[in-house]
Amino acid sequence: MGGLDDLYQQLILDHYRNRRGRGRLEGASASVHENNPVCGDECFLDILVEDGRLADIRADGDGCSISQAAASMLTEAARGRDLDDALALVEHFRLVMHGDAEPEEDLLGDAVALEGVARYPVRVKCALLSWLALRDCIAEYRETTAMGG
Amino acid sequence: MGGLDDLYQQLILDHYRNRRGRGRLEGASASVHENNPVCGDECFLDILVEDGRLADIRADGDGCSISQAAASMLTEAARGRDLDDALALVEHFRLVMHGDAEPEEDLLGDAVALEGVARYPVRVKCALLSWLALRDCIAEYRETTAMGG
Amino acid sequence: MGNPAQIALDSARLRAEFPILAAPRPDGGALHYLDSAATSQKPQRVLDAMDAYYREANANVHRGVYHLAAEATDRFEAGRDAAARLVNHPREGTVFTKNATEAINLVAWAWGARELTAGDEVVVTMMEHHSNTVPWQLVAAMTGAVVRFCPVTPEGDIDMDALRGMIGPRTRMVAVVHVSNTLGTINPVGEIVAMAHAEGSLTLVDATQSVPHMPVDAASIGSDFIVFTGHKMCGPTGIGVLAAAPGHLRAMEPFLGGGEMISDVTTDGSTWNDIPWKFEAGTPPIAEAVGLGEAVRFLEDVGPDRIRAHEQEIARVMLDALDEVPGLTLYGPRDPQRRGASFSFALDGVHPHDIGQFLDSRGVCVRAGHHCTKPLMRALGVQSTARASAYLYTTADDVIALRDALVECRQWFGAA
Amino acid sequence: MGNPAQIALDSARLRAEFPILAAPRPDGGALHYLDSAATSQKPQRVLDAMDAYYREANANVHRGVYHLAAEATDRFEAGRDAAARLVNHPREGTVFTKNATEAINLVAWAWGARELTAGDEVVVTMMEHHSNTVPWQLVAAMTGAVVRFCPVTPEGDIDMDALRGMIGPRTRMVAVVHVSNTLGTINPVGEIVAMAHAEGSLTLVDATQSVPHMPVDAASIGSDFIVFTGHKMCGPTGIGVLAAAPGHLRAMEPFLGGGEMISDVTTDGSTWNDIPWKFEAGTPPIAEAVGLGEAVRFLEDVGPDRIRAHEQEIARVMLDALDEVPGLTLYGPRDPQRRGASFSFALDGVHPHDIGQFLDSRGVCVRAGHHCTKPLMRALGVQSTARASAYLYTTADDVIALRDALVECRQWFGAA
Ligand SMILES: Cc1ncc(COP(=O)(O)O)c(C=O)c1O
Ligand SMILES: Cc1ncc(COP(=O)(O)O)c(C=O)c1O
Repeated sequence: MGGLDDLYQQLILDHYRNRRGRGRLEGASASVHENNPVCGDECFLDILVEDGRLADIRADGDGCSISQAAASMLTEAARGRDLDDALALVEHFRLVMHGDAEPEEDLLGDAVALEGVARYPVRVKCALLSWLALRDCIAEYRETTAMGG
Repeated sequence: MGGLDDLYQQLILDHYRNRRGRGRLEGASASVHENNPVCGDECFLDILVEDGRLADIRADGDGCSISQAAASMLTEAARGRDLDDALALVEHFRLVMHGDAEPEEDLLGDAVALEGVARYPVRVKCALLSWLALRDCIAEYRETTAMGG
Repeated sequence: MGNPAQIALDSARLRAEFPILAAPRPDGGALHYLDSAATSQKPQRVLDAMDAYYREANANVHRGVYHLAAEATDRFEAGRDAAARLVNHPREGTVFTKNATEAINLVAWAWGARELTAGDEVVVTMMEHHSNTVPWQLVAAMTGAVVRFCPVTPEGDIDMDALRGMIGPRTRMVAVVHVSNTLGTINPVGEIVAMAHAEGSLTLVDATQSVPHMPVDAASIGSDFIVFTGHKMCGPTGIGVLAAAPGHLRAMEPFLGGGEMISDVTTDGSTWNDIPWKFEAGTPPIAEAVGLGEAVRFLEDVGPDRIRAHEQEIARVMLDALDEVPGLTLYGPRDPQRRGASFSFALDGVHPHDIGQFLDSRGVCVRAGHHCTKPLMRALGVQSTARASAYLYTTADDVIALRDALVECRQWFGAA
Repeated sequence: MGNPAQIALDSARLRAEFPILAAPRPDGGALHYLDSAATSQKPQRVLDAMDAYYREANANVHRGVYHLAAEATDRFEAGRDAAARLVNHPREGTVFTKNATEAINLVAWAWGARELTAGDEVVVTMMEHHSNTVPWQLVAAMTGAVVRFCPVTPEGDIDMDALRGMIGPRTRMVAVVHVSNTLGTINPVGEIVAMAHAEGSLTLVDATQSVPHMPVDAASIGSDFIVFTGHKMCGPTGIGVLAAAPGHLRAMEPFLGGGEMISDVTTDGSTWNDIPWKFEAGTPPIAEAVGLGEAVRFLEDVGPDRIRAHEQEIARVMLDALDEVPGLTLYGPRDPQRRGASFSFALDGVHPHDIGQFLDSRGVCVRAGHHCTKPLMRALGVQSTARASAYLYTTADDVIALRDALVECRQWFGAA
């Protein structure tokens, strides 16, 4: 079984079966919709920003176990962070997925279990879909507030 | 040396060095200008038709020994023939060049020496340039006279 | 499970000719390669033919007087003869491209971009591969033409009544896939071509998934354009074929410009070479044509009709096997007579990506995704499917391994 | 004749890596292959890399979750990394095409057909290969743009004063060859690019004959587009490269439409994949990219600067040798510093075709014809030339064999 257990750690299957932070957010500060051209998986990401922090974050859309678990873990890891912190978190996760950084459990929380995905290049896109959506969503938020201000 | 002697028979080199039927024809009944896209060689062919016969035929233009010798031999073999005869001659020569017929010396005259060219596909185009120009020239002649009549 | 002895081909013996299938896998098991709709494996003789070309006869074609160049040209053009012969098409109408996609783009750009005008219609179906959709959308955007999509029935067939209603005086092109790479449906292309011609429209048949798998007779289909691709028919990557009516090729302006395709070039303009070379600009895929020629000879030796019979038998085995997997939904026709070798399915509660990943751990290679048919995915109401696809080297063993792995997969992901 | 010992490479040893050069010819003699400007020979390691790909890792790329598909994708994309690295260009700006010709057509169609308007000017030179002339003529015919030809001096250089006078506010594109395949001239492309950019024009550099033979630094040339081709640089047929400024690729609409190059396809329209894949429609030349990658590693191991030094040495030997042939006229620069490895010439009283044929009987392969540069032929006042072209495996022996055969050839045809 080897590689398979390594990829699909129990924690991943658990987040897949019981997704946290799922759904859409009424009155979101910013939203994005992204998709993975390889498989067609979609991610809708909404954030609520209060006092420069992610007061709430929700991810919706269907996808494989890796993309769903990653989205679930993202909402847990990112909620409550200030925006720069959240971007640093995303960047750290991105580096881990590309094998360019060692995962820091303090930062990633359960998402540390996704470490094994780095060895499956095609699946890296699945894991990153929602995380990069957060990056884009924060950029979107900053652009619209900058224009508004 | 083998193949080379076979291709460049003495008769060919002789026609190459002393071209017969070279030049242009004042008051030609029809003319064509064709070229070989492979090497850029050109052939200007003029015919004078009298009483349904090739009263005169001239080929001009530069080219390799094979194309020049073939043009020279063509003018000798075709001059005096009636148009259908001339077309049959061209067709016979075409078949010989493609290895689809045995050369008939009665018909071809000196051009029988070109037989060896059939084994050099790239050179077949050189040998055929002026001969196919005659075919086109006769077609051209018939078209214009049909329209005139 | 069906009796392997009934199968028309000795696939187990044929597998020995494919080094990647004959070699033991790192984990000791066999490779159950069920992704031939994406690309086929290659028999050793095809690799040998290309190798021999490079080692014995490599030179640029068409222009050299030395013997090496003549030999290279002979082997290259023999590849064209073989491709033309396989589909019963004249060689001067047989153009080499880099893949089937380029062949369709050639028609879209060389014909469509110049001939289509605002309001003209190009009709495709909802089950087309993106390669037979996007080129038409691109030229439509440039010309003001409209691309219309014919719906697909719930059974996975082209809705022929709808199609009949769509093809009319404004239709300039009907572009349709012969065998669906996703559903496996075999479409009545002869009938569709006749329907289009009756309205004065041109036709293009995407035979990418039929030519490798069954006898295809271009003359009897009668389409203006037919395309297929080397790498799905035991040949190499880097080569595709456009089989076009020679008259169209003569009348059309060229697509790609450059070396080989010209008769004369001056600063004022250029004139074109004879067909098919008029549509082959630059150094062609020489070794690839040699490889494709050998692939055709291989297919001829095996026999396209026997390949078809074998795949119908595999289809029977496959349909039975998939029926035995709990929670599996098959898309596309259920009748082996009416389908090719691609089987798309969903497994309740398991995402196709996860199916693909799990099956890989059992030595079973299937594809997961939209199979370059996103409009079809939307019509089916799914984002992606898993797809198992067979070929002449597929055995009942492969199908059994697939079935067993699917059953196990559903358990592993603990589907409700 | 120059001293072979001074030559920077041990070409005799390198030849052993090329099976076609190492094998004895049917007549027992050596193969004096002097047609590398048409296509190069291939070292065994390039053939092995492609063979290994097909035997170990063949699958379609980018879309498969199974390990075979991941392995295929890795090897394919490693080919891109290698091609990008060789010319010092970012990988996302490195697009695979089927040959250099398609790469130029990609720019002509995707950019030119959409952006050029009546009266816009595309400037090329009189020494361009047809592949850098005809695509511009084709899009000019569609858009009303004008193609202008910069003259070449009697010495075989671009007339830089004339060029300066031609590039102006109407110029939208300056497309120029880096090293002439016919004359061997090395053109000052950096200077030309700067000149064009100063007038707001884009540039395309045809580096087909430079990349195989010398260090080429795309960053320092600074051209918007650079093209080269696999089969002339020890790689396979069926693959070429467009190295484009990533910003342009992002801004441009796609060329070929189909699988791989999309992000989403709906019946209303489509969106595009990231670069470089946005410009790679359909199954790419996978094995060919693997072969090209290995060819690049081979060239890196030999060293592009050492190849250049070797070819300068061969040029010295060649120029001396050709001087010894009575009645021979050389076209193009005489200074080895300013020329590449192609030598075009005429032999008084003997047609180039006859030269090529005669030389072949002596085991010497040269090209005879217009070398896809008909406008240049007209400018030189000839219909065709004979051309000998060298590469890293060319030895002084090859050059001596050429000289001797030329002398004999002239006698044989009894030139006056
Ligand atoms: C200068 C130059 N440009 C472009 C090309 C075209 O290359 P390809 O035939 O590989 O497209 C060639 C070679 O034929 C060439 O020598
Ligand atoms: C039905 C169909 N059409 C077209 C294509 C495109 O073929 P290629 O990728 O070789 O261009 C494919 C395969 O990907 C296909 O399955």
